[in-house]
Amino acid sequence: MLIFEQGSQGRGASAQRPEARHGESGLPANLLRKTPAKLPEVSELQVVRHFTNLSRKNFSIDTHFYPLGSCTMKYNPRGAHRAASLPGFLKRHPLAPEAQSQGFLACLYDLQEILKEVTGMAGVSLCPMAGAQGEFAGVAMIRAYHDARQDYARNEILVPEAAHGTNPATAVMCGYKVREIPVRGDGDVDLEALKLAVGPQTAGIMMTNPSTCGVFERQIEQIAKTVHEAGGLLYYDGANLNAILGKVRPGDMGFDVLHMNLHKTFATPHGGGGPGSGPVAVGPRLQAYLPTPIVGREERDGKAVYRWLGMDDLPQSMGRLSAFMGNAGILLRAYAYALLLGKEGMHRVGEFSTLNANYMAALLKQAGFTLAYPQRRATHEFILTMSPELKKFGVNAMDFAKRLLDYGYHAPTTYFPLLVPECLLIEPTETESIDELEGFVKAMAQIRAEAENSPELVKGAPLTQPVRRLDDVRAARELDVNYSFSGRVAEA
Amino acid sequence: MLIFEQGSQGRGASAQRPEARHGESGLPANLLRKTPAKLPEVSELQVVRHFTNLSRKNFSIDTHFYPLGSCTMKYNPRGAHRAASLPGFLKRHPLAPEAQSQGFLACLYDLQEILKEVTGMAGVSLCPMAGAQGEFAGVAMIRAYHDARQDYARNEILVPEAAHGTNPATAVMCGYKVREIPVRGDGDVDLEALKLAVGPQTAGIMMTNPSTCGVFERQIEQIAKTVHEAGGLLYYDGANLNAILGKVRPGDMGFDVLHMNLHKTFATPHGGGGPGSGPVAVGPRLQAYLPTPIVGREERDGKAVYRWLGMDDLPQSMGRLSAFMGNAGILLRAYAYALLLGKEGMHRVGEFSTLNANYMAALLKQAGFTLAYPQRRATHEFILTMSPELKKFGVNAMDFAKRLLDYGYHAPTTYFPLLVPECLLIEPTETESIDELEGFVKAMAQIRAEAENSPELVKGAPLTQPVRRLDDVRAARELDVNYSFSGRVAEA
Amino acid sequence: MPFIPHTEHDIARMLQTIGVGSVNELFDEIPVHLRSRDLDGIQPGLSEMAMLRLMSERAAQDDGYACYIGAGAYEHHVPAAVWDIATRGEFMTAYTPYQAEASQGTLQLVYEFQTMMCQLTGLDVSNASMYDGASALSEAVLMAIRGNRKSKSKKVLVAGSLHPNYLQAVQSIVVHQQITLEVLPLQGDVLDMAALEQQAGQDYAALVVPQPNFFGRLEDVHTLTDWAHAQGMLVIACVNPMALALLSAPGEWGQNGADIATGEGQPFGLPLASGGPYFGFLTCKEALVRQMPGRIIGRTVDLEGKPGFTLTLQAREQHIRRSKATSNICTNQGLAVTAATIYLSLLGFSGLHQVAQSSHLGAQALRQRLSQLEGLRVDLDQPVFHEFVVRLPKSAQAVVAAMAAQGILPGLALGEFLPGRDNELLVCVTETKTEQDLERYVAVMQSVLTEGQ
Amino acid sequence: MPFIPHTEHDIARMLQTIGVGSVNELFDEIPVHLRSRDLDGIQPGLSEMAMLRLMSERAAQDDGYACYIGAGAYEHHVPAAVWDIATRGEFMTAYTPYQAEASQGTLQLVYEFQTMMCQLTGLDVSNASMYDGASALSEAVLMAIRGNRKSKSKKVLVAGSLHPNYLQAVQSIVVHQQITLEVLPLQGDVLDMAALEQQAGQDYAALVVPQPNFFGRLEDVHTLTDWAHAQGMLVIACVNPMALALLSAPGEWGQNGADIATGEGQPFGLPLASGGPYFGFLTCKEALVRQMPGRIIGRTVDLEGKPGFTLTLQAREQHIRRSKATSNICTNQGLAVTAATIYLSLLGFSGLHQVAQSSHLGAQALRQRLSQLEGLRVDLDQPVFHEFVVRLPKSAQAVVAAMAAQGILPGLALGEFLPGRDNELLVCVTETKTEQDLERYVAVMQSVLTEGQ
Ligand SMILES: Cc1ncc(COP(=O)(O)O)c(C=O)c1O
Ligand SMILES: Cc1ncc(COP(=O)(O)O)c(C=O)c1O
Repeated sequence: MLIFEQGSQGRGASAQRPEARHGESGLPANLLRKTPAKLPEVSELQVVRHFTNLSRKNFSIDTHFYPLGSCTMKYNPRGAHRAASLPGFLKRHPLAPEAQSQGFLACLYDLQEILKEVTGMAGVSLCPMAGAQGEFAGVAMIRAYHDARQDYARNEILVPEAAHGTNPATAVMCGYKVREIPVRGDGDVDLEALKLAVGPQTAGIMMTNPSTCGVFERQIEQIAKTVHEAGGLLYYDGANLNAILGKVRPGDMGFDVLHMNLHKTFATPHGGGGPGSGPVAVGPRLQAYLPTPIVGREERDGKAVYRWLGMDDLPQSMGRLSAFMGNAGILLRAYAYALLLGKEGMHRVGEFSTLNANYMAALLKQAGFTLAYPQRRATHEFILTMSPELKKFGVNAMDFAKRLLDYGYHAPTTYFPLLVPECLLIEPTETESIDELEGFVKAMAQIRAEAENSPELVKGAPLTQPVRRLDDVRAARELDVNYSFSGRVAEA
Repeated sequence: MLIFEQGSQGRGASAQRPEARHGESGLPANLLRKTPAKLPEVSELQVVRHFTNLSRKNFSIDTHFYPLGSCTMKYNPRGAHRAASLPGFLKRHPLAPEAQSQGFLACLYDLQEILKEVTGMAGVSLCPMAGAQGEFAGVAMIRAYHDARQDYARNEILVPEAAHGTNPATAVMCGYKVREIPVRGDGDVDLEALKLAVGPQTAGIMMTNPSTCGVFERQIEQIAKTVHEAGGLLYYDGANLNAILGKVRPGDMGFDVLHMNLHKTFATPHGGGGPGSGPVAVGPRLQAYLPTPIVGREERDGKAVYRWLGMDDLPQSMGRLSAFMGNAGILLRAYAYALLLGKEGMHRVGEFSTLNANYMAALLKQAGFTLAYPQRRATHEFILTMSPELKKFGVNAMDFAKRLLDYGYHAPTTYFPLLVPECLLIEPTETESIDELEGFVKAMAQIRAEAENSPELVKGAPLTQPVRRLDDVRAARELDVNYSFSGRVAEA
Repeated sequence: MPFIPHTEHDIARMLQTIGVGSVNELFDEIPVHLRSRDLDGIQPGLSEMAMLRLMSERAAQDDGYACYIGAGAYEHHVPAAVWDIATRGEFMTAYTPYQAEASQGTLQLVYEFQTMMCQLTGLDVSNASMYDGASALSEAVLMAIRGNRKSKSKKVLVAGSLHPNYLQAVQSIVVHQQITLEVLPLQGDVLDMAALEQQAGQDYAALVVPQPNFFGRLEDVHTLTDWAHAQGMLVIACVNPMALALLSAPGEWGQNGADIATGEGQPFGLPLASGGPYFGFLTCKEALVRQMPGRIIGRTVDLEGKPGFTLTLQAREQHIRRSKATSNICTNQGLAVTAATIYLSLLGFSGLHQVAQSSHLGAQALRQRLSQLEGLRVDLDQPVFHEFVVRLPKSAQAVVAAMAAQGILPGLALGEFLPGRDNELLVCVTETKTEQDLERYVAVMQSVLTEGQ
Repeated sequence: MPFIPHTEHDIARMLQTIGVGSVNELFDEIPVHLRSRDLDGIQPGLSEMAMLRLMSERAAQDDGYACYIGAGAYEHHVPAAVWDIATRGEFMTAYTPYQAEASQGTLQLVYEFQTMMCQLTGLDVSNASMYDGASALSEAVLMAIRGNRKSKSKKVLVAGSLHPNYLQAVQSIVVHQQITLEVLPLQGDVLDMAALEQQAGQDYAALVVPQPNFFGRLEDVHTLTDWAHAQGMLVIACVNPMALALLSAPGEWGQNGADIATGEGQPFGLPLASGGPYFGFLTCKEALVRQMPGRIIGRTVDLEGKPGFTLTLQAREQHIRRSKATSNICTNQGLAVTAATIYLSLLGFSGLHQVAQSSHLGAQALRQRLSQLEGLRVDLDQPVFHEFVVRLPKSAQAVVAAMAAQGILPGLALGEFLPGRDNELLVCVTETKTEQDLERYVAVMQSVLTEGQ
């Protein structure tokens, strides 16, 4: 039942109404609202119960193993959440004077330094509010770089075909054309094709490494050389940084600019869709173009003093990306996480996420499943192709995904990357124990047996969720995105 | 799966381990522990996931309508919980000096005053940690009173047969014999029987009013007179105070001492079994015997100063009931709730809890159910007897209760009070809306139809819970109250 | 190993199954010379206890001020229930609801949110959120340019009374698509209508109208909307959603209503928290729905005909359309929306009205009192929502510093944003400020002003 | 109407169905002259915002001290996950699990708790909790008297080193059943073994042994246990459960182990919070299970043979046995137990060991350093767990007040509890205190001592 269907005219959570204040309104009549908005009219208990019960219809890390490839659904430490929720942080106004902000600024400064260290880059800006905004900032910096050199001919961004959709979409938002580079059968970029593609029109290339194929791009140095020699720059999409954290640094691989997804690698909760945070890091060539604000540190009378660096300090900056300082609370969580891990902990992230993925891949292979890149090491994630199962049993990757829900496992990422047919992209993360990994593999094997013996069961899955499979076509055709209040009753 | 079945030797939530401290242990070898305790060895994520998922197997106010009679399962305001969780309150040591405790003491003092006002009593002690401990304190004060008058012959406490089990059990803990007084067919005490029962051996009577029959004891003044004339005192079990809050005060009815269940009437959460809080309030005759500590208030230099009153201040006190100040955090929640309700809000509690109960009773009657006291007003709760259903369909009160779970309603209290056969004691509370009340009645009517058409369905309920009906006999016979670690696997 | 559950025994078993001798061997596809050395710039790990101690000390440093700064982020009371529920693991630690059947909680909630935002703004369609108010406005501008069928222009008119940070953000976000923002001049802190007339007849895709504007003042939205529509422009309303409890909904502006409404959702249950996470909202008329960036949740039925919720119109989004998507946005501000939806359910329209009214009256009262202090100048004639400009007899920054020393952050020193306005302070009052608070503000202001004399 | 959802329309409909004209009519069975007038002593209701403002101001008054008081309530780090999970609505707002099928979460959790407490104390059976350490000890005494088959005595021996508040509470709770507590004298803050021998041959039901005792000191539990058993007494161990990570479990005491173990569960994840809610734990040997007060959860199967959990041995409890019950307890401290169970799961035995060890070593370090200050006397030879007595050259209360003025609550002034010990301070150190904290403590103590000179 929708919250709108529970109300009664005049009902309300009256403890939430402020004490009445008397006085004369100074608002001109013609600017006043004419019709009240139909918001819920419900009691506080109804609100609490409704949303508590809604939450119970979700899968989440806190309740289920959630091996959603490319999303790094690892444990989100409650301690980091607690730290970011300290009253002093929650109450601080984004425009509070610097003198009254030294605690907050110190955290941000330290985080900048940590991110520089783990990426091997020269400068960091914490502003971008998600991965995609980080990509935008990064590509905009590439443009600013070429523009500053009056190299206006560069109008193309290269993107391997396995790339995430945000890469090409970002390039376009930055005014570039997108050229896709094919990926070879072993998951690496087709270097020859790349060599043919680069030229004076090349602004840069956007790459994920490990790629979304779940393998490490072995020719990264040649790629860097190729693109750099053509005058382009290399953008690193950090969505998969978890695989290599503490093991190899994008800066050392030759990347000029990158973003990190703190809501992946730095364990900040994804909140059912967001918020995230996508800081950008750059090599020396792009430092002048970083988005503002950034936190600077000075010594005054032997004491560290932190201050905002804005457009005055960074006149070549690619600009501002938000009204204030991006997703500050997420940055605090990421900083807390970094403090908890420390130097030793960073290495382990890459090591154990990789160990878990390789173990699962090995078990699934033993169980008869088909790895998309069987000759390669898995990174923190790997791909199964369900084409054999589709051929043999008529059961596809989506059917397996839905049936997994009935077994109490969130589905892996389905049908991404696009170049592997019937693919399941599986990312266990380092925070899951061997028991969960084995449980998942067992469930997959059982579903395979079901697919063989009773394929309709699998094709009809899920059976145990709040709803059965939903009619997406109808959702798009008979668009219902806004409750009509015309009295129809939903029984969700 | 039990938490013990998920571990692996050497695993742990290592962020929870304090930094190592060096130094030499000063503990003598013979006093050291010999065998480590087998506690869980699990990761932080496993802990979070295990207990999050366990919680999801509970019904609760936040998720379900929970009309458990005698338990006042009303909305527990999140604001009150927030108030009690303020860092200044959480960090205060129970033995912190008074000078560093004025904020906390002021809250307790104010709460004492509020409770005096709503009960019409002269003194309050907040010490008792639940209703039963309040009863103990109250009856112990009755004893102290008689003892102080050297009236040692009084060795009997009267208890109406409908009384809650804690009443007779408490009387015995206070060294009294218990004599039960019959209750008439209309739910009121048999006054004639009471008159015959009182005498020089009568220490007092323990009563709930409204009684656990869900009716207001109309002869309360005669009862008070009878007991008082016999030299006994009147104890008021405040479990049902919600029914009359702001409408009639126990002090005005003639009670000498009472406890309140703040976890009922003052909306503090019941926590799946506790904690509660059971402050006692007394008339002038018993004031000297209140349990300690109590908070006192003085003016010093025109400023209010609060301080503990202990045994020095109250040498006749019945004593101390806990190591410190009872369930302080619950007291803060209750105080916050009282602040939110204020003077006007107190009246409404009694009014609307009574309105809801009477409405449900009327609807259930219309639907063909049998009220135990059809000629009486319901108070904040009322009783159905399912004897007709048992006779007609072979389906008893427990079957209805279990089947209600399948409909998403928590069951009413079953088989209490004992004197009504096949009883369901139903208490909706004032915080539920008309929709929930009607939904419950509809479910009851549907179950009745099921009982008629497919009684086995109802007798086999619940069907949708984590488990079916449990074997209580086996639980008591083959006692398993402590996991054996011998390798047996539970699949809970 | 914090957060890593592997025991020695587990590791050995796993390596054996994989068929390698060590964890490091799993990295053998990475050229050896690229592998990281120690991360010397990072400190050893802390226990949760030590981390929280450090963070508490940092947080305490910035704590303890009564805040009268507004300027796009507003201190409203956040009901305790809001975050108690929003931070339940099932909401907080779920991903984007790609598997609809396992995400009905989030999906239904966002559908409810969309409905609430449509109701408040008086428009037909809402998306599931943008990053914040400024980035949402940027997307609104892009949307208007794509969606205006009457104009091929890549130019947009923007009121000069827009928040300067919003202007900067929009600029950086749209500039690479050859879009030009033309900033309209002001007359006494509101749009100069005469200057506007000079733009008549030119081809612009849209007009951006803030309400209330950066100075807390009210624009004549009806006239502006009708004028822009007459010129073939779309109208983008950039509004404080809390103000919509009192002020005309964008859908009610002028004859036909604004086409797109956007703004900062923070006032709805989100703490100030140094600027985020907040969320940008974005609603529009039905005709523009296919230009909408970001996620949209639709109601549909499952294969048994039972209603359910799912992501819809995904063909606008980057994961389907890639370079042809309406935006590159992927992760949005889901949890902030969760909180806002709970907030709006608790407040209802009449609760919201009371909050807005109390804020408005508080601001009225404070500016009234400040106008009586010697040396201060306040324009009492001009209507404001809950924020207003005070002209001080000396540098606003100095006054801020002096009042901060007494525990009050009295407002935003405008000089930091607008050159030449060094003596002006932008002051905000919300329902969280009591009568006594306002009295104290006036007293401290007075003492600070006389001090310097 | 706060928390009351009734609209005018709802009320009218309900009254009509009931068949009365007004809500007041529903109270017509109550004699009119008894009905309440206005509750004039109570203020008008506050909004949640105003209430939280008031409570925040009150809480802030008492905040900001580094606490070295122990004496039965100990500041340990509480992992953030503990209360994030324990306060989930499903745990926090459920009642006692009477309907087992709808309460499997709470029931399984308590079964796990019982197992953990049995493991820690080395005994066979645990109940689901008592109110607190002191009331749990009272019940242990009652239990021992009922359960000792060798003795008909209603007398119990209690070590004089027991927490004085515990002694008082036990006294008030057991006195009405004609039970006598005989307090054994001390010799240098531990039981005087010689005095003990004088009780030999007398009939007592039980001996109560605290470990560590009130002064942080360790009793010779093995000798005491064997002595008491030889006399036909039961042994009740009253222990700090955190200390059990280092110290002998009650089940390991002497030849046969203590019979009953009890104590305060607060160190396991519960904030100091002015004394509660905490919980008392109670475990015993299997033979005594039917004397156990309070709830016990058992594992069983459902009608399909699936394992499940339920309240068991209810025939001991008041709701079944009424006047013949083992205790009157009904509501216990469920949520505190929930927190403790999560705490123990997070810490595990080795985590607990580290916390206990760090606390112990911190106390060792502080008392070492304090012993070097002029004028202080500390007995370094005697083993302590994490708490120790310091003899000051002046009134402990005065030192407490002076150190409090510098933000440190340095310990408990013993004179408040024990007449004649006005110059003694009981100091506790836990893992929450860093090296720097201890240095600061010593420095402030020194400055306070010299000040007075
Ligand atoms: C490979 C890759 N790149 C980019 C992104 C975009 O990041 P965000 O969702 O934070 O905008 C994602 C996230 O799904 C991703 O997996
Ligand atoms: C009528 C009655 N009296 C007493 C009690 C005992 O209160 P508590 O459980 O707080 O000890 C109860 C609680 O169930 C009750 O319903």
